[in-house]
Amino acid sequence: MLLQLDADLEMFRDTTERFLGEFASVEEIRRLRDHDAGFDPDYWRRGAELGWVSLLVDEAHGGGSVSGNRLVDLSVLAHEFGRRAAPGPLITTNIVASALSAHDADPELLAQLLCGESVATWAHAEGATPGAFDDLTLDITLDGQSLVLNGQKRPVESARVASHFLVTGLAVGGPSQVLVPVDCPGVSVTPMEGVDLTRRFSVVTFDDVSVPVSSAVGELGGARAAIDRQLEYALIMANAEAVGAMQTGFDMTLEWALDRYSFGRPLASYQAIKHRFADMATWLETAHALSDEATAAAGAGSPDADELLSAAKAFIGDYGAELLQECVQFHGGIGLTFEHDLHLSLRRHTVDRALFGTPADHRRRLAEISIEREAAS
Amino acid sequence: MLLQLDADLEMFRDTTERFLGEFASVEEIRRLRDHDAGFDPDYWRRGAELGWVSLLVDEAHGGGSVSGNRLVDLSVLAHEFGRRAAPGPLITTNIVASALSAHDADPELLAQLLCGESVATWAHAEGATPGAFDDLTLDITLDGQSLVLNGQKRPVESARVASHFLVTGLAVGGPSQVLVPVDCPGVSVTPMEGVDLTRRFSVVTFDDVSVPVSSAVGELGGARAAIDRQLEYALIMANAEAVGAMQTGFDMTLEWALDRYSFGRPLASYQAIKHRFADMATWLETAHALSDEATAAAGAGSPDADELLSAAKAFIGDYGAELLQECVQFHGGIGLTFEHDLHLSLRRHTVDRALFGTPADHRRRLAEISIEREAAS
Amino acid sequence: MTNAVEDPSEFRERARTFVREHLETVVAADQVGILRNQRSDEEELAAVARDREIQRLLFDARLAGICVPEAYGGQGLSPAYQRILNEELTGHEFPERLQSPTFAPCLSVLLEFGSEEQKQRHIPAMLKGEEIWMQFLSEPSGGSDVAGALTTAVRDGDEWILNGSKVWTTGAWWSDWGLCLARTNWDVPKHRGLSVFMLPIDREGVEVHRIEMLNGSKEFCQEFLSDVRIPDSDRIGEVDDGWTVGTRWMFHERMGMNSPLTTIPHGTTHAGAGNLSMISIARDAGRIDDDRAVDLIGEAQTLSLANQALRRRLAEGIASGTMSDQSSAIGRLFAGRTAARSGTIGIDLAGAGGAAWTPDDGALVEVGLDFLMRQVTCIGGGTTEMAANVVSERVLGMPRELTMDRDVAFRDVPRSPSAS
Amino acid sequence: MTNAVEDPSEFRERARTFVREHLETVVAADQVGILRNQRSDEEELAAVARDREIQRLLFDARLAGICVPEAYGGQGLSPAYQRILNEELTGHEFPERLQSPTFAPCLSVLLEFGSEEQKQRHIPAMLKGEEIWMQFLSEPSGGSDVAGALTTAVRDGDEWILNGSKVWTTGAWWSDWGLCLARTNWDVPKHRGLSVFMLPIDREGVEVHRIEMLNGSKEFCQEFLSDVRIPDSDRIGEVDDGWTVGTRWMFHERMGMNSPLTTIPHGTTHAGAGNLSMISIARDAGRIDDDRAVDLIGEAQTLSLANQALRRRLAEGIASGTMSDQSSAIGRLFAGRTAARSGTIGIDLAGAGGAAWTPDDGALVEVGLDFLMRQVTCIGGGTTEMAANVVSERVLGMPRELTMDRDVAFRDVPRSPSAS
Repeated sequence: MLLQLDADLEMFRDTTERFLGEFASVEEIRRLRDHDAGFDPDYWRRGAELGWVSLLVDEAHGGGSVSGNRLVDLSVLAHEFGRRAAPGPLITTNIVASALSAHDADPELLAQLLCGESVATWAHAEGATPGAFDDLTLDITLDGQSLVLNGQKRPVESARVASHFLVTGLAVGGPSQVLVPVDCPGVSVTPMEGVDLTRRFSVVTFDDVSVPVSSAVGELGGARAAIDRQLEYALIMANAEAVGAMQTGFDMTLEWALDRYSFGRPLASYQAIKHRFADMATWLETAHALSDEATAAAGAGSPDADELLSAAKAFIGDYGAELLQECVQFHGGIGLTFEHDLHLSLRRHTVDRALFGTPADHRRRLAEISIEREAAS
Repeated sequence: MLLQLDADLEMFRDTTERFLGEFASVEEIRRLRDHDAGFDPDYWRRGAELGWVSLLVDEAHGGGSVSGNRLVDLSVLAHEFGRRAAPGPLITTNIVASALSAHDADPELLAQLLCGESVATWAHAEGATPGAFDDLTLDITLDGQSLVLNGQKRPVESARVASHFLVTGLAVGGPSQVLVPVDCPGVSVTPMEGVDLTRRFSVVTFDDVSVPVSSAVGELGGARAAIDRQLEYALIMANAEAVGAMQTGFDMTLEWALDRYSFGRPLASYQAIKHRFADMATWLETAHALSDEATAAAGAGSPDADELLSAAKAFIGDYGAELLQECVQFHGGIGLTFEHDLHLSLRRHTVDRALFGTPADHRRRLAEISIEREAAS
Repeated sequence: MTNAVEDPSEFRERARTFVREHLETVVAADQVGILRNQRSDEEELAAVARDREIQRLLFDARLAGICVPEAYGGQGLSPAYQRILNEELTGHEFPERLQSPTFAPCLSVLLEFGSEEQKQRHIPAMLKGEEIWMQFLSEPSGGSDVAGALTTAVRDGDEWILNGSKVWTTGAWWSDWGLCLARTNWDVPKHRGLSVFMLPIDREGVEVHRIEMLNGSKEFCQEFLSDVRIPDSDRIGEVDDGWTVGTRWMFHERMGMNSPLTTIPHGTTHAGAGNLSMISIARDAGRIDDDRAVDLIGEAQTLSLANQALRRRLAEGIASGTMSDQSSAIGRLFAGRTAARSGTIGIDLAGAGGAAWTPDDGALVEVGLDFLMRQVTCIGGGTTEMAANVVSERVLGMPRELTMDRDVAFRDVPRSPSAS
Repeated sequence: MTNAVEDPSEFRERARTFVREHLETVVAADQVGILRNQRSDEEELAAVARDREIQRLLFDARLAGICVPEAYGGQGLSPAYQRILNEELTGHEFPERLQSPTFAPCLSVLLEFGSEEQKQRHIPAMLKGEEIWMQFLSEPSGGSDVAGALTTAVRDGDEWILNGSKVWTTGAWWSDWGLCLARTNWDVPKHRGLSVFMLPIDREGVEVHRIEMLNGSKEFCQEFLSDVRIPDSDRIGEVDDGWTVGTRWMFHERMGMNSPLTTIPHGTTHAGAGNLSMISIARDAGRIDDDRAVDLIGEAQTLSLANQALRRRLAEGIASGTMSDQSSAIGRLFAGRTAARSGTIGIDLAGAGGAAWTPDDGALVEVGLDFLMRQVTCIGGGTTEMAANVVSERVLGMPRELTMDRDVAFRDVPRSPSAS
């Protein structure tokens, strides 16, 4: 997270932190493991009242930025979520809200998202294969005044509690987005198991799902830029969340090492452990730095935003995983038990690492941009 | 190296060790950096008298095994070379000698190789690209009673002092080997620079080089098995050499850490350093273990020999490099100076790592074997 | 009893016949994943019962305790025979739950330090599958410092009264006996105030609590000992001299499945997901044609072969005396490192499948949970940090780490601020 | 002198005009490789002369010492102006050899601890390119323990007599002055018996010996000091209080090219081969279409961007006071780690080209030698091990490492057996 926040943003952060401290305690998260949705509707409604869904929504539609830089706001919010491994469809609902707002679509749904009465989800990824985080194959066929969807999306977050899917696919020769109510005939939702205790994913299959042409969000065939922009939001939030999880794991483990004695000395006095903490500290600071730089670059529309977002995703994914596994190691067996809190951070980081492109996917994207630029120069 | 050698093999090893101690001292190796061939002919002749070229040659041709297991003999010899970063075309001359003996070819040349009067080299690799360590493109065309060679080989060891090249290429639709005198018209040799102080490599180009059909070593078009066998020898020697280099670097650095004081304590008393030595010790023992198991498997004609050789090449290449770089690190700046001995081990290891397939090439080979077997099962 | 030693090929034939007649074949794919929670309690108890049954069949067929003296119900043969049996068992079921810790380290410790009466009482019972043993060694407060045990045994006439807590016992809820390290003297330095006891797990005052791991596994237990009374005849070794036993105990534990007292089908790997499953993960994730996935599969296979080769080298070196016993820590350290790396390779191959999966996703199922459990091999059975200490100090001869508990009465050793 | 501060855009315009008029453009490809021995001595001396010349041009154009007070010949501007200059210099030659160590740490130390007379005597000369300074800091016996200096200064009236040896000075053979740490008292603990001196390198008794690195580079020197006499007026700071100076000296050294006193074209990387050359290596090795090579290129690029982002975060944190000065060690540690990794990526991409190459092999040339030199970034300017100590102890507050030299007279500190 940024080293310094302006006063408004700090207040927003602090409010969120205190709210999550009360309503997303570790006990609550453990309890939610058996909850169908992974979060209580009332919790989400109250979070929405704090502004959790409004940051990417235009003021005209009832949204607004806290600090004037909405992407920085977003990353601060996601960072707090990561620190607490907080429940709720933060990433996906914000993306749908941003799309509706940007395209003046379905104001009624947008209003419901904003106040937390409804949840909607972005049905974008198409599987585990490389590149699947931004390749599209789902078919959208224009049939008179209808659009007919065929294909599969996975993983789709909160699919079982969402009222609508914002589905990406190919129509009239190009990337497109369509808003599909969950109860449309032909939509089937298969719940998945996963590593996070509160974040629920499903496979969503579209089998000749027909919706009116007016369900298109943005231009049919011309949604590449919008989708890229949404992917940017997703990467910003996933990165900030993952860094938050790293921070919590690190803090908890440093405290443990200072307190825990082994052979009559604090764990923290062993040089082999100290040096590994030193490396962890470099990874943690670098993760903060990359996440913040990438957010700033995206906010400024800088040409290197994609590179920085991918570098951040790759770095935070790989080094963050090592950091959290080191935290487990220093805790010993207790760090692998369900009753300990450490795995909540590890789980959240693991999900964020795997979604919206793995570290390897983003190294590839970064390399391809570099190679292309080098060839052009 | 094996934990225990039988008496004959131990005597062979010990003789070689003492000979190298006297004639391949670190001072001598430094001196040879400016030597054209990288070794003195007389040194090589005397080494040949100790049996350095005879191990893969049939008794009928004047060769013979020391212990009864010629591949184990070979790996012990190569290990001693690695420990000393010894000069001389060990790998390549042994491979050519083995080929001549196996195919009853050119007995005169073979006799000269055996006594160290001549040197011959295997012109096999075709560049830096993945897979180039066992892919062939050099063209060999049958033209009446002649074979005409066109293509390039690199890197070719000792090309400038060899009397003959044993060239691999494609003839009559399959892998073939041809013995080519260095002074054949159309052969050109371009010296390369490299990391080793005494091992010299060149690019050898064959431009319409014509030799009699009788120059073929083994069956034209049917040399795949022979080439694979020779590659096995190369991998056994390169692995054993590389492990020898690791051992020397490790021993030197452990001694240094025990002797060197920092802040009033031996370097070896710092736990962060101790733990890295512990890891280095695991890599070193594992390198020995893999090298020896692969050698034994190849000697026994075991079906998993290829897998073990590739696993050894990959492991020793990557972990050995890390081990030797850790040795540099613990020495500090002096470990990077020309006057220190450590870089002799690092250089030798680096060459062996890059030749006959890099770690990545061998991971690929290993994976392909595994995937194929899994698909077949 | 001095019989003529059976010829290896006869032995092999006998083992082969037994295996064919009595044992089911198993497929390698059963052995993937890290501590996965794959069985219900009922299934687990049935599996334990089957293990006991097989062990009894082995015993009756004179194939139990190959390297255990005949006087205690074993076969008194060399490790070479154990290897033959292991080879013949390849691909078959075996009494997995009895190997570790019952045979190694518990039976090994008993053999080395037990009284004649103790050995006669327990070793044949172990070999018949009647007694499954656990290590009551680690403590919640202890971490790597097993000799810092706080569980206390106080003498009361011919009995000892034990109080304290032990943890990380595997399956104590279906086991019979615990080998227990306890403090019998707080007024001497820590290594000089320990004693070792045998403890029936069903004894009054022993409460077994099952620990839930983050992936749902409940394999491990914690025991609470409250005024547990055991006779002095269940003490192993001298009073306050338990660390002499403990040192060897630790050694036998590090030997683990490399001990000649354990039976394990040749080719079985215990270092997490094997390479075959890496290929399956890559295939089911649609990445099998990616050069980088191929590289990762090759790396996993390299590490797997490296582990096996190292294990064999160390076993040979220790057996022949060219390496010290302490060298087993080299294998332990390397196995931990490579298991951790394999966990990462698995999730890297799984891609988005590492975060979520359906039951139909084949090899992708639970790869994410395996990743969360990745460090278990670096922690269980003594951490890799402890192994690194042993390697550097005992194998390489580097100076010992400074400890604050060596020459001071155990009750005066500094402890965690939060522990007081 | 209190002028109205120049407007940033005016400053940028002025800098741009200067750059266009006076400086040659350079291509990024010039900046690959690790300490490569690319120039003859004559060429090196010519480059030094050109550096001095450019520095003089900068001085005359009021573009030298942007953040140095005007009283000492600088511009007295904020770091923001230095950044502007750096941006305008992108792609151009600059007086590389004066930045480190002349401006940072030497000029920084002088600014902080020099007397008014010393500052007036040397800082303008530095800014004009007339004095190139070296650090006489490391010693052959010392390793990471710079405060354990054995080089001794003995007082003789108004002079000091220096004896000893210093090492790892970059280009002392063409430099003018050395900032020298020496022991002035052996009867107190090591940090309390040091003093700092300024030393003209051409002074009688200073012998400069060039060290050959394994790749043929002769950039580094070792100096032998034999009865070198310098006036007491060339002492910086108090007698025996040299570690007060030394601590800040070390800080300025860690800041290195992040110091606001150094000029460095924006985008210049000093962490070994950059990513552009990784792409070239892969291409020239025929591996650019291999998924795994692409992955390595992506990794190198990730680490490069990570290094830059971290550097900026630390600079901001330290400047704003949200982080301690010691945090610079985080950047130093990470830069070392990533440079080492980059060396391995380079040779992995080069394939067989890592072992041998011809001059026609483009980016493959000397990649193998760069790999041999890989650790230089983890060693030079304080090892990564020292940085890890600083991070864990000073930044994270973990307990200090036990040292055997803290409360004992320096002459009684234990030393290497072979050093006696």
